[in-house]
Amino acid sequence: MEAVHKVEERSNVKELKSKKKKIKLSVKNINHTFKSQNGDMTKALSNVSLNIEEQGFVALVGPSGCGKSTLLNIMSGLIKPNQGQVLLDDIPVKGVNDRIGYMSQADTLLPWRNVIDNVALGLEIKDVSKEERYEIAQRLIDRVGLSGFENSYPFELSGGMRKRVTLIRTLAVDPEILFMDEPFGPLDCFTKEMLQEDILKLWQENKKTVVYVTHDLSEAITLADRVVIMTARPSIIKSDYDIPLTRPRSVMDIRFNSKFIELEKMIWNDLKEEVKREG
Amino acid sequence: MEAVHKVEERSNVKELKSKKKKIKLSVKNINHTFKSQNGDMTKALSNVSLNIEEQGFVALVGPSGCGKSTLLNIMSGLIKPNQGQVLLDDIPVKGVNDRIGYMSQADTLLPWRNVIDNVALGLEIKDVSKEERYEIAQRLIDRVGLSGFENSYPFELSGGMRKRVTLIRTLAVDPEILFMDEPFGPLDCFTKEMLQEDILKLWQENKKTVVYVTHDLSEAITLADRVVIMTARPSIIKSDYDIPLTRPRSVMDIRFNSKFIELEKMIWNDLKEEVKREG
Amino acid sequence: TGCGNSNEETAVDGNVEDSQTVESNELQKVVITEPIRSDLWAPIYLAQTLGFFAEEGIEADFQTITGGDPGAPVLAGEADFGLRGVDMPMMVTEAGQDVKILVSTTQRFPFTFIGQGPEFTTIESLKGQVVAGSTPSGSPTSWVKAAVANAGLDPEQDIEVPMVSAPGYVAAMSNGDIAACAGLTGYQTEMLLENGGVMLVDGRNPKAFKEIMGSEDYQMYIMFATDKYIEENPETVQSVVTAVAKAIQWQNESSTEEIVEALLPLFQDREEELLVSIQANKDYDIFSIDGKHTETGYQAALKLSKMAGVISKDIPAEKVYDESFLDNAWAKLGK
Amino acid sequence: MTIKYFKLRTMDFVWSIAVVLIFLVIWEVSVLTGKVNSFFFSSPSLIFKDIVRMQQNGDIMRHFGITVKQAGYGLFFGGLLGTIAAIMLGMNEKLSNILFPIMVGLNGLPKLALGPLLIIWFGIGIQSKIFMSALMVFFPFFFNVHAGYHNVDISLINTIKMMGGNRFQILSKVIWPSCMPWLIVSLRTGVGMAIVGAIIGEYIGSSRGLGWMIMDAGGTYNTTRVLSCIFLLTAFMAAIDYLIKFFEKKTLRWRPSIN
Amino acid sequence: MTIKYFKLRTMDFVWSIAVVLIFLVIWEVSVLTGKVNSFFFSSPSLIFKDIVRMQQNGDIMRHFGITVKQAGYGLFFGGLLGTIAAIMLGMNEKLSNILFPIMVGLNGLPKLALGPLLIIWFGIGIQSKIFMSALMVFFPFFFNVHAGYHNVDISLINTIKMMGGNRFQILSKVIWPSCMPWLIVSLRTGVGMAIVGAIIGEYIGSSRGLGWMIMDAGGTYNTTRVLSCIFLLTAFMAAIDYLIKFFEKKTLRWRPSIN
Ligand SMILES: Nc1ncnc2c1ncn2[C@@H]1O[C@H](COP(=O)(O)OP(=O)(O)OP(=O)(O)O)[C@@H](O)[C@H]1O
Ligand SMILES: Nc1ncnc2c1ncn2[C@@H]1O[C@H](COP(=O)(O)OP(=O)(O)OP(=O)(O)O)[C@@H](O)[C@H]1O
Ligand SMILES: [Mg+2]
Ligand SMILES: [Mg+2]
Repeated sequence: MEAVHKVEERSNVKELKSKKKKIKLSVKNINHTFKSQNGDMTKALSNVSLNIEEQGFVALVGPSGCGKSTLLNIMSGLIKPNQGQVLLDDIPVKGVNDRIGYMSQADTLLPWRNVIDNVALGLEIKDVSKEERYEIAQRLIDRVGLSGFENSYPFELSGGMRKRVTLIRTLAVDPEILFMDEPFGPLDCFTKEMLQEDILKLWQENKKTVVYVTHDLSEAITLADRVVIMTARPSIIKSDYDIPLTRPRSVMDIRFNSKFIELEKMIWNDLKEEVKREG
Repeated sequence: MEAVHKVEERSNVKELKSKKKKIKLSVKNINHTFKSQNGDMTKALSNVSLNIEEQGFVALVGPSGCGKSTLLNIMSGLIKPNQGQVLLDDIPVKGVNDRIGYMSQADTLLPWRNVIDNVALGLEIKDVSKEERYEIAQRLIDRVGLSGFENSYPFELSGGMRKRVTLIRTLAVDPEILFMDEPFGPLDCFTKEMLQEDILKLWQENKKTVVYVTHDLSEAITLADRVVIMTARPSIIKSDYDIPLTRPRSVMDIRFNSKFIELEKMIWNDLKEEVKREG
Repeated sequence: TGCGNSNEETAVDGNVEDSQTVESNELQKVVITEPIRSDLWAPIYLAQTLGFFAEEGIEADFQTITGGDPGAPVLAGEADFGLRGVDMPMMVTEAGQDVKILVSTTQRFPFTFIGQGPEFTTIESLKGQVVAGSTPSGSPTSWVKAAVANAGLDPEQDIEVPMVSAPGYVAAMSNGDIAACAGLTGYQTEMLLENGGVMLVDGRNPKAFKEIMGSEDYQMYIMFATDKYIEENPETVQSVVTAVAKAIQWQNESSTEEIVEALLPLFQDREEELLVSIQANKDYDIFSIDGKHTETGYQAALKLSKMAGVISKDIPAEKVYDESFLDNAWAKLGK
Repeated sequence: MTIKYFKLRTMDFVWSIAVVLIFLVIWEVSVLTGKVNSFFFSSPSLIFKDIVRMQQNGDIMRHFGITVKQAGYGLFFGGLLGTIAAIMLGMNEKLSNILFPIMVGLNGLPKLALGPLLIIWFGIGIQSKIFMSALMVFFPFFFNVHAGYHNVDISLINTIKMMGGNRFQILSKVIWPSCMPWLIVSLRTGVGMAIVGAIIGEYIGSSRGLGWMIMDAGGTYNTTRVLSCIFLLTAFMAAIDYLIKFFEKKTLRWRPSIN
Repeated sequence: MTIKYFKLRTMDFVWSIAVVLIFLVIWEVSVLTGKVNSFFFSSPSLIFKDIVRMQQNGDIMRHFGITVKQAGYGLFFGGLLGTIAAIMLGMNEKLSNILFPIMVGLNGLPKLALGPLLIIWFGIGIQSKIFMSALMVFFPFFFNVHAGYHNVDISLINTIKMMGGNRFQILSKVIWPSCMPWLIVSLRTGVGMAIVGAIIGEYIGSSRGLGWMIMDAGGTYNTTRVLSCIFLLTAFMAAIDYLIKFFEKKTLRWRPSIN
């Protein structure tokens, strides 16, 4: 909590903060420790609190293994934290919730379904008619350049293709809240930028709430309203930056924007400190 | 073949080329088409030829699904190409070869082995004594910040941690030739840069031959001697850039080097063209 | 419904070559269980194949119950009549079930005792050897023990009697696992002899049998029903017994070949074996000529059963036999 | 692909037949040269003649048909109940811990000893054979599907949960397809068990069927007939396996195959 | 962890016992009120008394011991051979396509019908029972491990290959651990099959053992004794399953568990 305050003072531009938005998702004093098969304890999250505003776009950045995925799992209700609470629209979250579309880090395509049936999965669960769900799925498949692979099974796809299928499977159901855990990790810069543009457009048009885990600082700055930095295990939230770049942003061009470069340098230095402290 | 020539003329700095090196690995006119379960044909590689010099560091860059992993699979002997030949030290490759250490894109940790036993796997296969292989494994585990997780099973690790284990498992056996397929995809920038430094040091000290697939252009330029650009499916080699930056390079600082920026811009424009042609 | 269904199944096969099938829808179906299809119950099968059952308005459905317990369905009311050895009704009577033997189809002891030739040609030579019995308390086992005891050996000490399934006798004898075993049918005896066996005691010979069991007669193969069934279906029982009596009469007058011929519909592909077995039955007078038991035969049966340990005390014959239906049948048939 | 698949299968089939033929020739020769006693081992030519005779007099259809029918029902009910039981116990861990050891215990019962009870419960009609067959089939299905259930990738279940899938959807969209390899092996073992069960059921009480015939022939030293029945059974089930293999190939084509 | 594990197991065990007890009470009451005929169904109290008597006169050890011993050998040999056969056929696809249908055919043979042949080959000593037991155990192991083999993640095999692993190393480091879930389910089914096999072997020829006892008791309408044997068997195998579960838990702890 202190971290957040500290950062808000530091935060360069305050104008965006003024349009006070409703808190959509609120994480309160989460502690979580894993007990592994060999009896070791791994404290993943230590007293983490975070408020995510309605229609906010929050990027989570932090060292590998710090607990980002764990935090998303807790927020989505997949894991019950040892301690603490998650509120969605001020109501405590118990178990999973289909208002959240969660694209997890792991490969979770159903191996026995071909691409189009994988993409249509969520719609199928929501009992959308076969015709409609195939239409939606086909449109998304075309959008991410997978036309022609509708009938391929996951094992016949390349790593990046699988990732794209996972992404559009999450988008297909058009969830109110989107959690994405490194959605573009193994994608080439071309595809990545195209998809980033798509996500931005989607978010701007439909005003979703997005929580986004990434390792790529410039990606985080390019996309998000807010970049939250987590420390190494046991993770606390170290800092919380507002990104006051104007919208709409062009993913291709923003990197040459001077504000962007300035922000990146600043956050970078902050992170470097963290790395040094760790090392 | 033309592409390569074309590029060599274009290539800015020629001085490195003068120290003519022996060809370690040579790919000759490879064609490969996958036949999928539903009967569709996917032509992945079209007449691909490539020479990799001894102690060279080659980065492969190309759009997702273009056939980079397929090319590595073919070079390593895992897949027999429909047509064409791979020569290792001028001897045709038949089947797999343990002179190549291949870190594939997929998660191939043995789920029933804990971290240290996974890292020691290659050494175990080479009949290295238990004591020695644990010592080597432990050193590598400490190096990549996984101390304390020696006894954890893969399912208890985060995505980035698994990737690091896969990386050091490949390094542990100290192979003559290293293939790495997106080794640092899901890693945070701190860990990534540390590991990049490590890879560079390893390569410089032990003068290995490295083939490296990445989506990150600046990573490719930072690390490699040569950046090979592949086109979308059916893949041909579009261009082949020499990277004449001096060694040793510092991963952290090189990005501010003007030559680096110049190179990145040039290759970037080349790629942009490719994207436009595709779209 | 279990019976209903199986009746349906056998309606087709029991009577394949029988002209009476036309009337089969008027016939009353009875279920008869058997542990194995043996010629020693020949009259019962003849009653079916020769149409005597049909004449009495009966159609029989034969259910072979090899594993498990062939008596159980009758006791449980799932079947109407059972074909068994005489020891079974005694056994269940002692256990408190009320059943009655209606007809006996054999009058002499049908078993033999055969040693592995050329080594074991006398019972004395079996000392310290392995001798096959069926189940530990089955009648073949007690027969073997009685024969051994009669020769002066102690059946509990001097020989070992493992359980061997009857089809395994020849195999076990020919590879030397057992030194001797009982021959349970004419055909089996023949097979054992053919494979080098030596006759130690021929139980079918009245003199030899009397020496061991004190009786020339022994009504081993019988048909029984429960008291409850007899009480509730006296007409059916009478019809069945009458038909069997007719078959006994027919059998008494017919040659081996005729009997085999008549049995074949229920003994498919067993002609060769039947010829041997039935000829032996004829030669040794094994088939009963009137279906009734004798006092000495019953005493021998009690003795054998007590030896086997399946009963512990004498049971009066009236508790086990009800031959009134048979008497009525003979009266009707004018005998 | 299908045509090529069948061509490949045909070659394998020819080879299978060849292996069997070689075996038969060795057997026949051993009998002819007196190395093997035909009283115990019969001989291929005798068996062949016997099968021809059975075919001509309609015995094959009469006895084989009923046994296969009983086994078919047994396979269906046993498989269905075994699968359902496994999934129900899978979904309720507590229940599973309590009932599982009991199931393991019941699996090892000598089914033949249940004869009398079976007759009391089901009579001596076709039901008792179907029950016996189903009982034998139940266990391989139960144990295999149970193991399959515990082998399901949890992250896939979570995916469906996150999409708002209910229990039934989790079952049908993840657990079921992921248990397929386990179900197919159950099917494979189950076919054999079903036949064995039907035959044991016939031992317990019957008036026709293969079990009846085997017992009848066994009791009268008709080795040829016993082996004819066994031979017919083996051939029948091998044929069934081609169907299972085809089904397996279709169902599991999402799985990269080991070469 | 182990202590807690055993505590948990103990609770489950108590519950399992409770379920059995409830069943026994219902049974006893049904017999006492005459709803069920004790001639066919005996009663729990009779069975209990009978077991006590068998315990006192040493029958349990004499008969139970030999059957368990035979089953133990059968499980060992059948399991070993089944596993080896499955892996050998797994490594040679051609061979597999040829022999597999034959195996499927053999699986469905009525083992009891093999009686005389068994006696010819193995006599009536312990070997024939071990063989019968092994034969019954062979098939679940064979089919399951075979399926497990085909379910192995190929990329893991490739990993070992790339590291220069030979066939044996691929087998021991990838195929074997990855077949573990399949082996455990074979073990579970196999324990039952081993006992059943030993008992069938005893039916064919024996002078003691549980099969002998069941036959003896069945022949003399001693339902109580038959059920005593069945009860002892069930309890024994349920106990064995606790061992298997413990082994499973240890072996498969690398697998995230479904909750
Ligand atoms: N099931 C589990 N059992 C035990 N420990 C676990 C489990 N899942 C995660 N952990 C531990 O929790 C810590 C945080 O993991 P998490 O996956 O949240 O990291 P992350 O921030 O997402 O890392 P990455 O960027 O590498 O994906 C790690 O140390 C990991 O070892
Ligand atoms: N086993 C397979 N069966 C059928 N098609 C396949 C198979 N493996 C790969 N392909 C196809 O080959 C093409 C190239 O795949 P490959 O994995 O080499 O791509 P890549 O360049 O590595 O992509 P990425 O960057 O996304 O990993 C893809 O279109 C893919 O669908
Ligand atoms: Mg993560
Ligand atoms: Mg790839």
